[in-house]
Amino acid sequence: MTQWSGYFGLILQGALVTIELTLMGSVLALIMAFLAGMGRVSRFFALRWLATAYIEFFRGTSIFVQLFWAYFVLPFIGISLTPLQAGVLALGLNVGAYAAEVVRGAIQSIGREQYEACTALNLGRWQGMRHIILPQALLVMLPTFGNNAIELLKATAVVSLISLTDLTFQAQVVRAQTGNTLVPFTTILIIYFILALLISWGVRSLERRMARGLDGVRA
Amino acid sequence: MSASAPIIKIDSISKSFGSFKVLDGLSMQVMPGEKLALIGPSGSGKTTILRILMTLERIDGGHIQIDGEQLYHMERNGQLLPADERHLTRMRQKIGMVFQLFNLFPHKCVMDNVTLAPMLTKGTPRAAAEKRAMELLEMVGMADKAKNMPAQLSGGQKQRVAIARALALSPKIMLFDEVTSALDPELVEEVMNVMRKLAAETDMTMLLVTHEMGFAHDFADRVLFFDRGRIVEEGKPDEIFRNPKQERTQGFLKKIIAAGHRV
Amino acid sequence: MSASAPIIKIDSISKSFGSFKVLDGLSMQVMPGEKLALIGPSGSGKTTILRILMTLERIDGGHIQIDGEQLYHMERNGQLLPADERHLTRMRQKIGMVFQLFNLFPHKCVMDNVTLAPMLTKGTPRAAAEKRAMELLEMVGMADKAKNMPAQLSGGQKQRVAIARALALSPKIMLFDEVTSALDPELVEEVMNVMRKLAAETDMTMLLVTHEMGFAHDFADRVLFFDRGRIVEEGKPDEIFRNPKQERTQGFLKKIIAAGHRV
Amino acid sequence: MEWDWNFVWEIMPTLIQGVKITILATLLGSVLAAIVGLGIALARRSPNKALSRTVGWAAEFIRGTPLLVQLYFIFYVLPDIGILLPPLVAGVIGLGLHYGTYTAEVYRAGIDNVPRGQWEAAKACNLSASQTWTHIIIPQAIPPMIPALANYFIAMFKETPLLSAITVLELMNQAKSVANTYYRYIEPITLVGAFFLVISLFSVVLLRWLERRYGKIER
Amino acid sequence: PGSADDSKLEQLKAQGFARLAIANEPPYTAVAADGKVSGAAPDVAREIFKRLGVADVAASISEYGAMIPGLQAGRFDVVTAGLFMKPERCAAVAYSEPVLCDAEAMLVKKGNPKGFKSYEDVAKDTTATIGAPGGGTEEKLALNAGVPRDRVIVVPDGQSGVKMLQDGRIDAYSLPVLSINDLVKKANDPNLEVIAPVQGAPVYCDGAAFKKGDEALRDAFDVELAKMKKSGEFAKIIEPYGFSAAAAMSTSRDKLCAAK
Ligand SMILES: Nc1ncnc2c1ncn2[C@@H]1O[C@H](COP(=O)(O)OP(=O)(O)OP(=O)(O)O)[C@@H](O)[C@H]1O
Ligand SMILES: Nc1ncnc2c1ncn2[C@@H]1O[C@H](COP(=O)(O)OP(=O)(O)OP(=O)(O)O)[C@@H](O)[C@H]1O
Ligand SMILES: [Mg+2]
Ligand SMILES: [Mg+2]
Repeated sequence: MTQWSGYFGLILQGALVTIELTLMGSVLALIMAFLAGMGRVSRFFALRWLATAYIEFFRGTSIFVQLFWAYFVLPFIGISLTPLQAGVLALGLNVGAYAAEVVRGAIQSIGREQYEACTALNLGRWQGMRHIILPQALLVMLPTFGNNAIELLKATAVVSLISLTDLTFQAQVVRAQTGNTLVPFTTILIIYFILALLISWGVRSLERRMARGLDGVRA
Repeated sequence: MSASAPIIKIDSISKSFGSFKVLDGLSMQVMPGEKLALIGPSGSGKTTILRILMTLERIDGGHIQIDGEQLYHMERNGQLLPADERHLTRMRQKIGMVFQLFNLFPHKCVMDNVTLAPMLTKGTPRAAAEKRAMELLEMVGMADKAKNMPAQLSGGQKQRVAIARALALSPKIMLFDEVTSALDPELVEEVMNVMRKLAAETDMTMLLVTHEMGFAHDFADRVLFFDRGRIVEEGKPDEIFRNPKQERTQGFLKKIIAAGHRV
Repeated sequence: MSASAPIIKIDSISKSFGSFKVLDGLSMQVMPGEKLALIGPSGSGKTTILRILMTLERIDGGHIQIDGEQLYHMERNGQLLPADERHLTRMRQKIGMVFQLFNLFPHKCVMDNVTLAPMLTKGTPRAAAEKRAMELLEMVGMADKAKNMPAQLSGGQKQRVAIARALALSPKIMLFDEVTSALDPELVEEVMNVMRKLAAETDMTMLLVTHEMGFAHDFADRVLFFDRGRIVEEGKPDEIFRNPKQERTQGFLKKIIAAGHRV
Repeated sequence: MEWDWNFVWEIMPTLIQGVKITILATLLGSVLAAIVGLGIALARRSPNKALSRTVGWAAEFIRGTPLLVQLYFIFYVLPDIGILLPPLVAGVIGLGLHYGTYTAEVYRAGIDNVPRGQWEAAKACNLSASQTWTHIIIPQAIPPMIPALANYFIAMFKETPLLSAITVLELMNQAKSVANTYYRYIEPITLVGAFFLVISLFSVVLLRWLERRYGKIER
Repeated sequence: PGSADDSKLEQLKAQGFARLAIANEPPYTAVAADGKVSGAAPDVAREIFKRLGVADVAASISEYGAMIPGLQAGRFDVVTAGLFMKPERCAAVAYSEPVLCDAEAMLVKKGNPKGFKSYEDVAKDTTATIGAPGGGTEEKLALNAGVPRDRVIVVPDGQSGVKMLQDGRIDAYSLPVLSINDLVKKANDPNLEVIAPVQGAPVYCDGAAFKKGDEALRDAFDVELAKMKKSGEFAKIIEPYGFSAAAAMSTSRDKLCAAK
């Protein structure tokens, strides 16, 4: 009686929304991570303060609250976002705050001697950052970035709050329409796990490619 | 040589780390082309002097002149102001440094390590930078490893690349901080040979910190013996190593010899 | 001495790391009370031998007898079986080791570093263990630092504590792996002095790996020169250092001397 | 929509009820996560390949899928096989299992970070395996882990709103309930954010202190 | 009603569709396997908007908690989700005249082992627990009948409620009659029994909820709604879903919003 194939179609549509959110959220998170992470090690007090405020605020308040604000409160100050935009904004800013600390940690993990070599070769601050520090720090960040991306994937499950028909939301719909709990939830668990595996596999192969001939960069 | 002006003129500088005073009113001068060895017990401030000259540390007081210009100060309308980043950048062109642990850039091949700074800081075109790099790598005997990554080199080879890298900016003054002490004993010799050659062939001014007394003896025109941030004794290598006048110098050399080092 | 049986008997052992063969059919013997120095180029397998004797690495083939008993094998009904953990624990009582980087337990004070093993492995009561520890710390000149934490000690002091810690188990055989090479040159001497005293005063069997030829000369009854996992030459210190017969030994010593070490 | 202070004071007692449940769930979840993590870390080190592989994959699966969906499973699907858990217990188990897979990584890193020289020195001192663990390795491994562990417990705190899906009346659920009754959302949800932010900022201070106190072992 | 308000309808006509918020709760709303939205509330809305000259409706399923904020933030033009009219809600949104009416029901185990007839019965049995949607009418009714807070379980959705009842986690689950009937049909479980209507509980009606300020649009909606009620088309749409048109026509917004 139950038209499972149709409902699986619904779940797959949800998977597309989840993937879309994860990809776009990751891009935003990456941008924020570099901006705020480098802000944290800036020479300028104002930048450091701004970056710290951003990071502590977004790590401090729950993603639920941030999502709610992005969708329901921003319109009152004249910024009306589509659900997808609001979802990407909240997820990206939230995960970006965590990833910013990764960027800062990686930059600081590059030994003082590399900074000194830059000075001794008379490279400017930005030249040294761009050519020497960041390329090495990137390799240190990558594995944790992979974990952050998986966190983001899992966090997309909360966007059902703002009527985005992601994987979890579609599973809820199917559950309400069919009265079956086990099938939709098992299905989406597997889909989430496959997506997570894809992310960690992708990050790992990226890491291998970047690390080629670079033994000794990472301790 | 005595006719020309000193290329480095250090005038009663002081430097503390926290409450610990490493240098206290130190003065010294170095003539153009001089090869100077700085020796002395651990913690006496030898490294600190080199790092100050390379602007890796700031001084708390005093003045330093390089090649007739203030290092940490700028003259504006007859007044001495603290140097800004632009002034330091200009002054650093005159100085190169080689570190104890090489500090090569691990993500760049040997060639890129050597060409990076000339291309970025002087705008040297790639072709010219690579030509010059090849000459320098030739000189330190590393031309055949130009495409290797640092991780594929032995310590001695890394240090020779580091020397070539510092030379690529053609500084007037080269600073060497214990460039052989992180190497396996068998690899020490190859680096020393490169440096002896360098000392003989160029008229660059060189400051060398080392614990290898034999090497200091061969390399230097003049030896400074440091203790607790002060120059206790200075003179020609033969004088210092054969006939040290100060008790502190004698004690130090005796211990070093007892520990198995040749003078 | 030739009358007694060897305390260490190594019989054609081999050892590989991955596809790289470090030791290939090495055999050697050490008499009770002998002081042996192992020298040779970097990577020749000196450390590996000490680590195998301390059971930090397993061997791939061959046999080792310590004090008349198999180290890596047990005899059961006339058959040789691979040793189990209990057998190894018993055999390790005969052997102590001092490491290049001290490896003190950073969360325990000097006294506890020395008393821990006797109390845990032999059940020595605390009072007795501390009394013995004080004697040992006295001997290495560290009695006044008994309550210090390792982080508060200099390298030379740490190494002297490490020596006391190894002695506290009263092993018959002591292994020393480059115990001075991580120390500042001025601190080397204090550790060497302790070891010279130790060598002179006890009849413990000692194996020493070092790059300090002068020290090896003073310390050892017999010197083994290693290259690529094999003994190239052995003899009394004077023979090896003044009149090496093998070309490889000559070349090695020449390089070491050129690098500034006294022999 | 205007901010209404009277409304804020009216709903405050209800929200504080929720905060109590949230904190209780976090504390119990933390204890469980600490134990589960240790179990996973030890199992993964086990020489028994079957055990270490199975536990490894199970941990990967739990870490790669959203806590929300896992909670649904524990609460709504497990009763079908006769396991009927009260909501709070199910929530604590979900939190503990999920975060246990994270703390396992912390334990692993903490143990791996004890230098090899310490294992070797222990052997040279002829200590047995259990003596080595209790006297040498654990005392050195635990202190540097404390900040990282605390970090996850704070993250767990911010994920407790998910428990509303399984009828636990925690902070977020209370807030939603209040909001649905009065149709005023900005105040309750913003207050939830403020609660989270206050507790997070407080825990950042605590973390810094833990880091200073335990972060490093002097060698 | 000023000209600014009229422009709202013009704007909807121009864009060709109105945005509806609906709930994931049959039979008020339903989503077919192909994703198509139907159900009593959206069907009525679709028809009225067509008559107003707005060609189509775009419905999105929303959490109850997100509907009113979404309306106020301009995310939706109207909520048609079975939100019953109550005085405090009338203050927050602009309701149309009543559309769908329903009494309250309780779902219990077969044979009604605890003998519930009203919310007061639940209050009297000190071991009984009752499930209801958070902030919903049923929760309020149970609390008002004297069931203590810790025995009113906030259940996130209908399916969860049925499951919890089956698993013995709650003794009764309360929702509007038609929602319960739909759940029971899907659950297909002979061990469940519906008690409807709950004694002493009033009949509630929902209306289409508009943003405060959109009263002009609401009034236009009401005009068409009244016409359809009269012509019988209204009954034709909602009765197949089980709703009673007579109930909706026997009361009015003013009555419901004033009720105590
Ligand atoms: N960044 C720093 N912070 C605190 N103290 C420092 C720092 N750098 C150096 N010192 C201290 O300053 C003193 C001089 O150090 P310096 O490195 O110049 O000695 P050195 O003569 O080069 O010794 P060595 O032969 O061991 O290299 C030492 O006591 C050292 O501990
Ligand atoms: N764990 C290991 N894995 C792989 N290779 C190893 C390992 N330990 C040692 N080796 C290799 O075995 C060889 C012998 O090492 P060993 O440490 O015994 O040399 P050594 O004579 O002590 O040298 P050195 O004077 O540098 O200490 C070296 O080539 C080394 O790279
Ligand atoms: Mg130094
Ligand atoms: Mg070795």
